[in-house]
Amino acid sequence: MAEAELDLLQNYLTVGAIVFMLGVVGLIARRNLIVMFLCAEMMLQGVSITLVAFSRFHNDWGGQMLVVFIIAVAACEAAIALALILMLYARAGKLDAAYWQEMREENVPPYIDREVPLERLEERRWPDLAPAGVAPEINEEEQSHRSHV
Amino acid sequence: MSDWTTIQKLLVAIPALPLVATMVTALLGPRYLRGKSHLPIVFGLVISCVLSLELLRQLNRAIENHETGIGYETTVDLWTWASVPEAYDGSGSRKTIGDSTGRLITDVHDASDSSGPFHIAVTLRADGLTCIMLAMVTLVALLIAIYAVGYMHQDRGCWRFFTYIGLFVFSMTMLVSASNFVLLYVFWEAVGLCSYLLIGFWYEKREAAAAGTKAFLVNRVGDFGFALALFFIWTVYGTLNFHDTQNAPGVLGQERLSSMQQEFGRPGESGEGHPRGAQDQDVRTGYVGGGIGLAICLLLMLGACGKSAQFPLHVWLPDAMEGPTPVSALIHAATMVTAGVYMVARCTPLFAVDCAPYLDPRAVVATIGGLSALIAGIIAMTQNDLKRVLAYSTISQLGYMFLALGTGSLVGIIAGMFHLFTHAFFKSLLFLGAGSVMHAMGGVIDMRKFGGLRRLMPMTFWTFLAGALALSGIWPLAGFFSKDAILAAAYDVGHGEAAYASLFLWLTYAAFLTAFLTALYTFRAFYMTFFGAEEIPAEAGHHARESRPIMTVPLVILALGALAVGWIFGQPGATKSGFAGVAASTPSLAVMVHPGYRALDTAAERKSAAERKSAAEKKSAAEKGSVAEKGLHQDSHRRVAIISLVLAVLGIGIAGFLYLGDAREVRAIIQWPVMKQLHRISYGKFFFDPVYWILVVLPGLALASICYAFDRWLIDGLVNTIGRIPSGIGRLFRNMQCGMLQTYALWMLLGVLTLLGSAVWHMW
Amino acid sequence: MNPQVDWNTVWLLLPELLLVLLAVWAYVAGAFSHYRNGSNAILLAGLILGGYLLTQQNPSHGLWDGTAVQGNPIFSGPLIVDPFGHTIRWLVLVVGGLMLLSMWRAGPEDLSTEYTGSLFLILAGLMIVTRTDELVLLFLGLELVSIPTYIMLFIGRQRTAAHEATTKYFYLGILSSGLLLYGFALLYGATGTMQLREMPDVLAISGAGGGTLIRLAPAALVLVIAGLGFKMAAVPFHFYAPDVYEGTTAANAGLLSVAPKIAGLIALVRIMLAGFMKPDLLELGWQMALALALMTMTLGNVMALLQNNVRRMMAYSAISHAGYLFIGVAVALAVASGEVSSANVGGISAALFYLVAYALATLGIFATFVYLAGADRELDHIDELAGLSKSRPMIALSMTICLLSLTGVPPLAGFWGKLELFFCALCFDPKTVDIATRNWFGVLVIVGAMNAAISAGYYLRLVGVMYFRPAGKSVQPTGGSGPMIAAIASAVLVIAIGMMPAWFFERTNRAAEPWQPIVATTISNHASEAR
Amino acid sequence: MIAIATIPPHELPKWYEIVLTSPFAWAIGLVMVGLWLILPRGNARGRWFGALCGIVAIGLLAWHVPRLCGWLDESVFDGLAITVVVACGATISVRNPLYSAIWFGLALVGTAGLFLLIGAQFLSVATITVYAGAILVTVLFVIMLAQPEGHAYYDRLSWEALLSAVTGTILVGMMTSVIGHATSGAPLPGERTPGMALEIIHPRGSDRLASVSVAAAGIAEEDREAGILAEEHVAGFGRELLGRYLIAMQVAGALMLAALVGAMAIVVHGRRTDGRQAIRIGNM
Repeated sequence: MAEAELDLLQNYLTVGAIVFMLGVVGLIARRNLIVMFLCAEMMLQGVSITLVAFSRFHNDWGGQMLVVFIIAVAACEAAIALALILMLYARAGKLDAAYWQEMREENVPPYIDREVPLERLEERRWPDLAPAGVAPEINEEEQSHRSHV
Repeated sequence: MSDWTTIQKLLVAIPALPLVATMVTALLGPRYLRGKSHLPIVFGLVISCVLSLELLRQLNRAIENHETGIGYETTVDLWTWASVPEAYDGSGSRKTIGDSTGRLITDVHDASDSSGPFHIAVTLRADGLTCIMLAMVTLVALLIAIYAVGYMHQDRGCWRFFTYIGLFVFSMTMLVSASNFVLLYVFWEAVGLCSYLLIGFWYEKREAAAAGTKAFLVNRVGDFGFALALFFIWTVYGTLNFHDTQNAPGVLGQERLSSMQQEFGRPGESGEGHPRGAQDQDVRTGYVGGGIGLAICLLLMLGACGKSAQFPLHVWLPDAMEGPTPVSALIHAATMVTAGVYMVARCTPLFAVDCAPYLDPRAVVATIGGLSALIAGIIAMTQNDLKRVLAYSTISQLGYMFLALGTGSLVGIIAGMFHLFTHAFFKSLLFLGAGSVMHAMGGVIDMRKFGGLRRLMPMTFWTFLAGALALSGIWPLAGFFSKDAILAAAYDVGHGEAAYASLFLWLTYAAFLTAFLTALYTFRAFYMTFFGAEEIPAEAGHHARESRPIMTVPLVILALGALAVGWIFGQPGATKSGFAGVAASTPSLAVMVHPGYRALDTAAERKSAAERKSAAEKKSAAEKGSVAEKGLHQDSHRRVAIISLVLAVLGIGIAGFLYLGDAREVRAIIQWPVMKQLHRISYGKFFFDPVYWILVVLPGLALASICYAFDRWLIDGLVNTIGRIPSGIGRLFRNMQCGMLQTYALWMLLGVLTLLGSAVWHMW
Repeated sequence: MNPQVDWNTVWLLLPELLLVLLAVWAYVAGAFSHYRNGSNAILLAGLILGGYLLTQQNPSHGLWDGTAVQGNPIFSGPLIVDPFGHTIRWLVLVVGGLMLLSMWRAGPEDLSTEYTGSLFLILAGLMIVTRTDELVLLFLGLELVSIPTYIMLFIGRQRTAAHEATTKYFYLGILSSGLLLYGFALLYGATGTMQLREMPDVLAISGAGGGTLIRLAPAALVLVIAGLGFKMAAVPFHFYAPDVYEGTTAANAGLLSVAPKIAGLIALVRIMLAGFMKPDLLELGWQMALALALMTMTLGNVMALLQNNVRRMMAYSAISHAGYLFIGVAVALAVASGEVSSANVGGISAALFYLVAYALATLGIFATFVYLAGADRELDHIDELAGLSKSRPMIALSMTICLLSLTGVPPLAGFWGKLELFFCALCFDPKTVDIATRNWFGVLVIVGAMNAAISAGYYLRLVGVMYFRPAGKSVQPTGGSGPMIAAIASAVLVIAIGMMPAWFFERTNRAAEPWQPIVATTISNHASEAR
Repeated sequence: MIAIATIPPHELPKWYEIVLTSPFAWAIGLVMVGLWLILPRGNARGRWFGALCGIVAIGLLAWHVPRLCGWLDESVFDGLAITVVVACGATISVRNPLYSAIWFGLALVGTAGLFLLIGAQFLSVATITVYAGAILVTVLFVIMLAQPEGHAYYDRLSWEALLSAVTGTILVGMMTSVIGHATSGAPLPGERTPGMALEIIHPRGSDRLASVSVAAAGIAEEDREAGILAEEHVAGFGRELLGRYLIAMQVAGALMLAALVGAMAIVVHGRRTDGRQAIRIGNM
């Protein structure tokens, strides 16, 4: 029985660590502010899995309690983050984390994307989302738009 | 705080009030008080003055209750200023300070809890010297502040002036009540700072700014000596407290010390006053003599010379007259310049050491004093600036005081302090009178430009006359008693059998000569100002009239003081609570009448003791009583008194002969070959300034330019190279700070990885 | 030892409750009225009331029922009541008062109550952090410090730089709280409890041959240091600080340089000396703290030399001072890890004293910046300070005092702080700590002293600009009297501490006392285990 | 029960032996390559290969970790775990934020399942409700508000894909090996050999003196039934939440208030302009 408990623990901890790691990698690598926020939540998921596993192993409520409060805090952060993201988008017109690099040491050159990939033909079929039921206009120009930084 | 005695409360309140007043003025002055900036200061000083008189009364009572011991003092510990705690002495044991009631303060602030190798407490002490100085300082400051209300009323920087004055009074009261050398040094510097600020008060005037700088620089020389002396004292005695220095551990012998502690507790341990030195302990064995002792004394004396404007560091004081006249009266005549005298008197036990193979420190003190007195007296003869005459006169009188301290006998020291006390009255009176004249003359202070003012300014005239007579030493005014006591003390030593008897004999003659000169130059100034044809400079304009009552009332009060203080306090038969009694109750002085105490010159002391119905063998209390009861005027000194009185009258007469009328006699006299040279020297102020210029300033400049070149080309290069290293490192790391959010996250994560790797490595 | 929450626990939280209520009041009242002076005055009065409540809870007087004995913490529910927390709560109140003064007119007019309300939630969070004895509550307290900070950063000023600052702080903040949480989770796994007070016992046993889960503890240690190091702005978790300080307002920068640092230090001390109370873990801990201290001090100072923006310079200054705080932590851990016969609590005490000195001086400087900035402008370049000594001598003087204190010029507060830190890092008991350890701490002190010299380079540069540079564009201080009072009050406090450091040393020493018995018991347990 | 004392401390093999013979090391390497390849890098070359690498790596890891007891447990857990990991990987690798959010939703569902499996019923419901139901929906809403056209160049680019993949992989490698060592019960080479079962004070025991075994928490099944695995799980949860964690609840309330007011303040403040035109949000 005890072996089983320990094995269960190891399995869960491994899953938790992987999820946490994927969140970290996403936070570092992805540049979309929304996706970055999701990745941060993913880190918290990893922690939650770990905590719940420990809680089971120690037969202690503490871990589960911390998970409850992690969910609460995540909700708070989400509220702040989403309001923030909306306002940042209103200001910058894009959700690129790399846009926000005005504050840096003097004499350090800004980071500029060396190559912005062209939209490839087979990848063109993005769904256009209608926020409030208005039929989307298909803008051919925008579909093959090449962005600049 | 509630368990403080009345004396302790008073002692804290006296400096606190000027401090509070200063803060109020500084904060509210520029915006709200403006022309009324004097109110807080004057108000604070009134209370402070009343309190310090009350303190004197309380002290008297306390002295009477402590008949048995030698001396009386009370300390009050405010807080520990600096203490290197013992907690980290390596043993790991830590003393838990404080108890469950949360009364941390009393434990921590216990000055006797020398919980570390270096422990400095902010502690005040009250004893005879301190109380006399406090009373004098607050009283004179109060009168001068009132005077300044009238004097400064038109000045835009009124609030600044009163702020500085308040700060000065605070610093000065703290200086005289400080209980250890560090505090003394701090406030020593603080009064110097106030002096600097006030000399340069009218900083738009080039001379004023220059004079301020000069005062500061010359004082630095003295302070340097003082600081060195402190280091020496720390090294030798292991303490910087006055009371500890008097029975320093390791000097007295450990058994004596511990037995003393058992009997009396450590000094300063309780707030109570306690008798000291009741055992017949050879007090002198507690002090270190020889070369070190001499060095300490000389360095202290250097500090005193700077602050008290003694030869050869006296050059700053005459220039300091560029400041407002109340400042000259308060700081540069009555109080701050006497700090040096006070300090030397306070350190009497240190000066009394036997430096056998070397010079005797007291002879040095006396010589400097006598020389200063004479030289300043000669210079004062020819000055035309009324305030400068008074400034040189101040130097001269301070010289008297040092001469008195240099005699080393109790009588002499008390005489010096008494002269300090009376001098404060009549010299500030004279300065204020000069200020009044200056005020009326529209800022002109050159005596050649005005004259015959006695009808125009009757009030000033009469009060100035009182001051001048007192300064000249005419019986029964204040100056007579104190100066006479000094002359008598010097005379005694000179006619004794001391090693330096002949030196003192000469110094006595010089002092007599100075007494004559004093009368001469004082009345020269007096006649030139108030007699002769009425002459008013153009600058005066419609100002030329008697000053307002707010200025003359302090003059009158001071004049009454100048008339009476000598008579009241210096008379034979004055009570034991008189000046001599109070001063002699100071522990550091009281040890001198202790049977075990061996004076500089046993023979002279014995002789004077014989004249006091002598008793080296008699009980100390009785002896002290004899000093106190008889006052400073011993019967046998009538001879000295008569000589000095005659000299003074002679001086006044000669001055009248020379300077009443058109002064053609003077011009005739100056033509005499000897007098011509003398006049040249005197008029050139003994050429101190040019000599200093050549000897000190020019080499300094040359050295500075050499150093500059060296520094510019060699050191700078080196330093710059080293100095560039940090910013060079900074540039290396600069690129990490590229502004990209995700770069930062990556760096953070790399940091975590590094730490994690080291942790895993550590655990493997 | 009842872990349940009872009335006593609630009473103990009365000051926190008061602060939260004030914040709620500000939020609600702000919806109806934007009268800034009135609400600020009420909040200030609330702070004073909080101070009164604190005096009622003085641990040395016995708490409400007189059960508390000085030095021995008492527990109530998830709370710990000890002189340490109590001292920090006083610091929080003082800091809160100064911040409220310097934020008197900060933030937009119509959001002023949201702004100050958030400040009060931060203060409440800080107080909770000082008192908590449990990882859950500790995490929530830290979040209560962070989340209102995000809000204040955003609404501090309407400009792109402020948005950028908020973005960076927010995203890096949630990354760091993720790391911290993972550390908490692993610590929970290693000890099986959330209560800090129970951890030393568990660790002592498993260290002597218990469960292998103890092997998670080093990883937990690293992650906790990373998460809290972010709050304290320690290298290499400091990257946000310069950009965020530069982008946001001076008032917010002042907040950022003090509040998270207090929270981080307190949480670090609490967790380290409970959750990792095992000799080998503590050894790892002090080595890391020492490495962080070395890097943080040096990097902060050398980078500050290059700056021209005042807030950016102060950010690097804040980083370097975090390094000094880590000296104290390292000493405390090193002492606890050794086979000590008598606990030397000097490290904690010194760090605490340094924190006080640092917080006051830094707040004074930022209050000056607030005063010199204005409603619609920030003080950016150093040269804008030129001629300040002429135009505003009082402010120039108070700022100079604060700068000199940060440099460590005697006899100001910062000097005593550095002295105490260096002293406690040098004076290990040679009998208990081996020579290599002492050598490392010797290196640490040398580097610290060199850094103090380097820091003089940029602090005195500010002083020089204020005093010796003729005024260019005249600065028009429009910050109002609140920041001015805060600046001068800070300078006065700095001087006061410098004048009578002994009193404050005693306070901080007593605050550090709770660790004495804990260290002793742990070691004795360990020793008996070995036997 | 694992008898630890019987396992002798073994020699530490050479590092290349570990690397070459350990499926764990291969898994980590594959994770690295796979992550690098599937992160958006501006072109789609090798994405499928990356996904393949990832799947193989997951398989290897699953093989590396110990089996659970029953095949039912095993298969349910494996299914949920692989769902979670794959969904998370997809979240960070797909280029459209909308798809990211949806994949994340799947990950949340998987997590909820994992919670359910290990005796955290309430949490699993809460995760679905709060995370998937509230937070994720809000995220989707914001995506639609802010980026309705669904694609942007910065979604097609990663910042330093290789570096972040390497960093993350090293992190997970360290963590999993630490976890493995902590839960395998084998003593570390440098560690003193622990003794046999000890009577230790377990903080959670009813009288704080429960007898626990060494390597595994030998909490008896009946104790566990009284704890988090009790029938009345939610009741126990609530008792704990409103008993011991009451203060934390209050603090969380304050936090929620701050977030609520803060979000409104941010929107109110952000809508103002300071000379620059606010883009787009006005006409939404």
